[in-house]
Amino acid sequence: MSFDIDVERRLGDRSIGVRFTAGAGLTALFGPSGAGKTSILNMVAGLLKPDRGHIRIGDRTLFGDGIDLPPEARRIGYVFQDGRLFPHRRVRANLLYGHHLADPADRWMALDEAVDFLGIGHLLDRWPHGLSGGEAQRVAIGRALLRAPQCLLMDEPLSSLDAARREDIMTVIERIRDTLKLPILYVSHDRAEVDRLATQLIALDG
Amino acid sequence: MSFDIDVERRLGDRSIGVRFTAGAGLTALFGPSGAGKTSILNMVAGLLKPDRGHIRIGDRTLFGDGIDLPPEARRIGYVFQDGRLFPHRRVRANLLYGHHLADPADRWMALDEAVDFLGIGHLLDRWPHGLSGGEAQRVAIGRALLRAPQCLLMDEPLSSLDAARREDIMTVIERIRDTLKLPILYVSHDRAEVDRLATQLIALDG
Amino acid sequence: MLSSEEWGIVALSLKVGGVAVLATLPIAFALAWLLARKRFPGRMLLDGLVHLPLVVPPVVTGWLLLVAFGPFGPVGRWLESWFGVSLMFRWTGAALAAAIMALPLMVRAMRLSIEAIDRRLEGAARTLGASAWHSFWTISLPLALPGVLAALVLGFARSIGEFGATITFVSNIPGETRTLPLAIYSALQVPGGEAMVTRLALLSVALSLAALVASEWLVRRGHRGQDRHVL
Amino acid sequence: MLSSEEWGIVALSLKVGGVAVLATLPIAFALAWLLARKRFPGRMLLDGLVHLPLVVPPVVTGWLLLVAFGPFGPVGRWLESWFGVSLMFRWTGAALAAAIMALPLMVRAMRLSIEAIDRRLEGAARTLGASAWHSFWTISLPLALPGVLAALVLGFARSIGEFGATITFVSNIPGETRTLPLAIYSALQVPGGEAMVTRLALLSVALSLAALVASEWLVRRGHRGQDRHVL
Amino acid sequence: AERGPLVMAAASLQESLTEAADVWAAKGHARPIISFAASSALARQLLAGAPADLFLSADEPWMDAVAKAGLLRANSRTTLLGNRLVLIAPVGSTMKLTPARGFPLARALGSGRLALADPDAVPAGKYAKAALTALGVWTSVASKVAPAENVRAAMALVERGAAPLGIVYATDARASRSVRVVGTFPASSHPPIRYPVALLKASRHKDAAGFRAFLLSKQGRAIFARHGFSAP
Ligand SMILES: Nc1ncnc2c1ncn2[C@@H]1O[C@H](COP(=O)(O)OP(=O)(O)OP(=O)(O)O)[C@@H](O)[C@H]1O
Ligand SMILES: Nc1ncnc2c1ncn2[C@@H]1O[C@H](COP(=O)(O)OP(=O)(O)OP(=O)(O)O)[C@@H](O)[C@H]1O
Ligand SMILES: [Mg+2]
Ligand SMILES: [Mg+2]
Repeated sequence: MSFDIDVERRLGDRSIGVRFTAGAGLTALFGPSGAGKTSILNMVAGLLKPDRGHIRIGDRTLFGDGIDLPPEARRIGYVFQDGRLFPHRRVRANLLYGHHLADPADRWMALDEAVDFLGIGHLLDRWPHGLSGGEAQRVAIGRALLRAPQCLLMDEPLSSLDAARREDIMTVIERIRDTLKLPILYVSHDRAEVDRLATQLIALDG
Repeated sequence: MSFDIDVERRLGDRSIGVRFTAGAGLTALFGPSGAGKTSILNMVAGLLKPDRGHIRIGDRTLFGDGIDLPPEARRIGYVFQDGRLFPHRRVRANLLYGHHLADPADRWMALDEAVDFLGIGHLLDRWPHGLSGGEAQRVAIGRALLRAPQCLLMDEPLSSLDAARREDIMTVIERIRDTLKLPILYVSHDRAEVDRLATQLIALDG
Repeated sequence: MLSSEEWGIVALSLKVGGVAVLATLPIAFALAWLLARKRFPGRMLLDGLVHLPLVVPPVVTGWLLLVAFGPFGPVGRWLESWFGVSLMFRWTGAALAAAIMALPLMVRAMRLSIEAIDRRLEGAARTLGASAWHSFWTISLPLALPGVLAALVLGFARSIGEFGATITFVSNIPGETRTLPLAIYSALQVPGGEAMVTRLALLSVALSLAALVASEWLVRRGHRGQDRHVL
Repeated sequence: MLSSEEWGIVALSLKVGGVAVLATLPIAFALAWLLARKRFPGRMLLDGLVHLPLVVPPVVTGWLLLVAFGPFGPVGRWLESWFGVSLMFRWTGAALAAAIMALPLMVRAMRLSIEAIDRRLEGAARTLGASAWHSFWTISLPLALPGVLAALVLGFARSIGEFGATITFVSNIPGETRTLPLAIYSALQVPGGEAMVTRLALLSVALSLAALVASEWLVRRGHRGQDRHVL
Repeated sequence: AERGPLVMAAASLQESLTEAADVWAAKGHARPIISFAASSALARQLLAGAPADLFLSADEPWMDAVAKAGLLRANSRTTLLGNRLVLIAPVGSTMKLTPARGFPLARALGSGRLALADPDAVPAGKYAKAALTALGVWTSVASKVAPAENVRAAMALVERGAAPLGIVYATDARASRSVRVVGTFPASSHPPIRYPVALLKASRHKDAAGFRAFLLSKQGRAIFARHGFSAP
């Protein structure tokens, strides 16, 4: 069992909540716009504090039972719905930000490899400002993977990519899921994407 | 003939260029990430100045032959790839920003109608901050349509919406295309979307 | 609590500070905009000029004002003959001195905010039919509001505290140019005047605290739930 | 071009201004951070305190410094008995006066920039493994750089121009506390001293222009092609 | 109410002149409007054409400068007051020292400083420097001087213990409870301390000459004497 999540949180005048356990592999969060998918990822990442509940991944408790690990201790790689690149660092420095912070023994992907399948080699010396939508998205994926996470959160990571690039990246995600056996929480509106990648599907309603 | 576009522009160390004429209806721009789709929309909208060339829509010249209309005179409704909502105005004020500026005689959609098919009635009094990705995207679509444009530019407008909402909006786009006969320039990576909406397809390569 | 003379001094300080800041605000904003947005020859020079009142000791600024705006000065003579206006010994002169001393602070604060504006939002406004001018009023200016408010607070505080340029330029005339700092100076000249000094100093502190609270309230009112960063 | 006495005055002004600004910078940043980010009881009070040196006339500030740091003052007595240090009549005292006068300007500038930071970027850094501290140094601080640079420029200019508090606190001692504005003041007191005043005033203008140019250069170096707004 | 004449007066006259104005007003005249500032600042304002009626300077050179610019009414300049210089110490000090030729001022100061108004610029400081020079001790204390912005600031340095000794006007020392007069300088040791008064050419106010005459009258002089000023 990789995810054991039971959280609730008020946002404005509505309440976002979900409760599920999922086995190994990729768990897809599915639901209409505004259902609370991003909020749930934020809670798992430690960026939004649940009002109550618990978050466990594998045998680690990230939240609940008096525990509330800070984001940096959760060892999570998060691909945000918006790129959220650091505007004051070049693409290379963005990619390596988390990589340098990780224990070398934990790293499971090298810069070259990420740059290669993401096709961003020509962007390494560019500033984030001026990247196209899909370019920024690919850099954001690379940055999350290179951080040597033990769990991935991906919020519509492929939404603005063309079919060929999408295929390349899905292959890598499959490899991460099957070879490295990292638990992945994945948000997407694309039925085909979800059908291909998901081991398990959690439906949220708005 | 609704679009007659022939532009070229240097960006950093590459050159973006396209040349096409298209008949009435919806013209889809197709191409890999970084091919220059957004840049072309920006040039048509008047936000990026081409180094040379011309832009004509219907019988109006927007650029070229010594003409360079400012964006506000181009009467274009632009749905940006990122939401680009005004953070200091509530959702309602965002939606009505262009509406109030348009000549009442030119308006072809009312606030109620837009709010209705976009399903954003419950968001009208919210600030953009705190909207979910899809919610912001829908507000951005509404804002562009309510501005009473005579031509639409849409940059992946449906990328983070669920299937049901996507269907609703596509129906409206079809209506705009067929009933109002507005020329539309449309960017998308989704094959199904393009197949359904596009009257014509322009391929760009990166 | 306050004597009527003290009330008079407070009222005068408020008038001088208020007029100085409000009259300077548009000029300072225009300068901030120029410096933040435009590249033109002489930009560094303008930037330097704007900073001058900060660097040059206030008495020198006051002296320069006196030389320029005094009855024998070029500007003063011109004002006198064309408009019959003289700033000498008048509260308007005190406001001018305060305005000039506050200018650099106000320009910097607004410039910082203008530079932080996401210019793509202005582009979005243009595609929605807004002229450059309309987009300025509805988008750029509201987004620069934190800087404008900071400029108001800094400028008002500086004006309320202005001493050296004022006494040098328009002297220390009760009811006309004797603002709080000048009254404090007068009290300081009297041996054993510490009690009076303390009293007047506390008064100026109270004034500026009131301005601070008002500005914080404005900020909060303007911000209700919004945030500058969206998607 | 400059007499050796004038060189000495310039060097002293640079030392006093430089030390004042650099020593104040971390304190001012901490205050700006507190005021921008934290909500705590007494926040408005702290905000008011920070603004005080702007509102209270400089001579009063100087007088308060004398009361506190003089040999009879509580802080002065403590410094003397524990460290054998006295600020009286020393350039360090001049730097203290300059620092206090520059503080409000520096805090405001940095606070504006801190408030403009997109905090979600800090969240992103945390998910990438950065501690709050590391994220501060690598994300927040660099993003607040425009404010830090503005604070340096404003603070330095204000320090270079500081007069009232300095002369009241540490008097006007050649080679020790006679900075440019004090030298200008002395010249102004003498009938016919205008030539000397002009000369020295131009010198301070030159100094602050140099600081401006340096800061603009730093900004440009830091900004090469980047922009604060990304997707 | 009718406006009184505009009087530009040296800041050190604040208390005495205010009282004189009150008495004058009590006689049924419009109360004069008095601007107190440093003589230098006031003189510069007059030189720049400021329209005032009466000028009371704390020293002669600034009055001379105004006179040279042709701004004074003929024959209206006269000396209003005199003052004395005193050596002061903090009130708790037990220092005994009489200013006289060659008196051991440097030794008394030890490592401390002597608080003065700026001896190169401010009148009180210039008088002090002249006195110390005449008494033959200036060279021995010149490097120990703490030049302040004005007399009051110099006195504040002594009041707060920053300087063990200072030289100020007798009128200042007399009014402060935190300092003790150690000794008075011989009148012969420095040029006479004189406060000149003059009407300005630009004066239009009918009361200006009258107020000047009142200040110089027996009643006027008595007020100044009460505040410690001496006759010129
Ligand atoms: N600060 C807030 N105040 C009020 N409502 C909020 C706030 N933050 C989020 N919400 C609301 O919470 C709901 C969940 O948002 P969330 O971003 O998690 O949705 P989502 O499922 O990711 O949607 P999408 O697919 O559109 O990205 C939305 O309706 C959003 O408007
Ligand atoms: N200021 C700039 N400097 C250098 N290169 C730039 C600049 N602005 C844009 N580019 C490059 O121009 C190319 C076209 O960008 P554009 O945003 O038009 O792509 P796009 O086709 O919209 O891609 P996507 O589908 O990823 O959004 C990209 O490779 C981008 O990196
Ligand atoms: Mg979302
Ligand atoms: Mg694009």
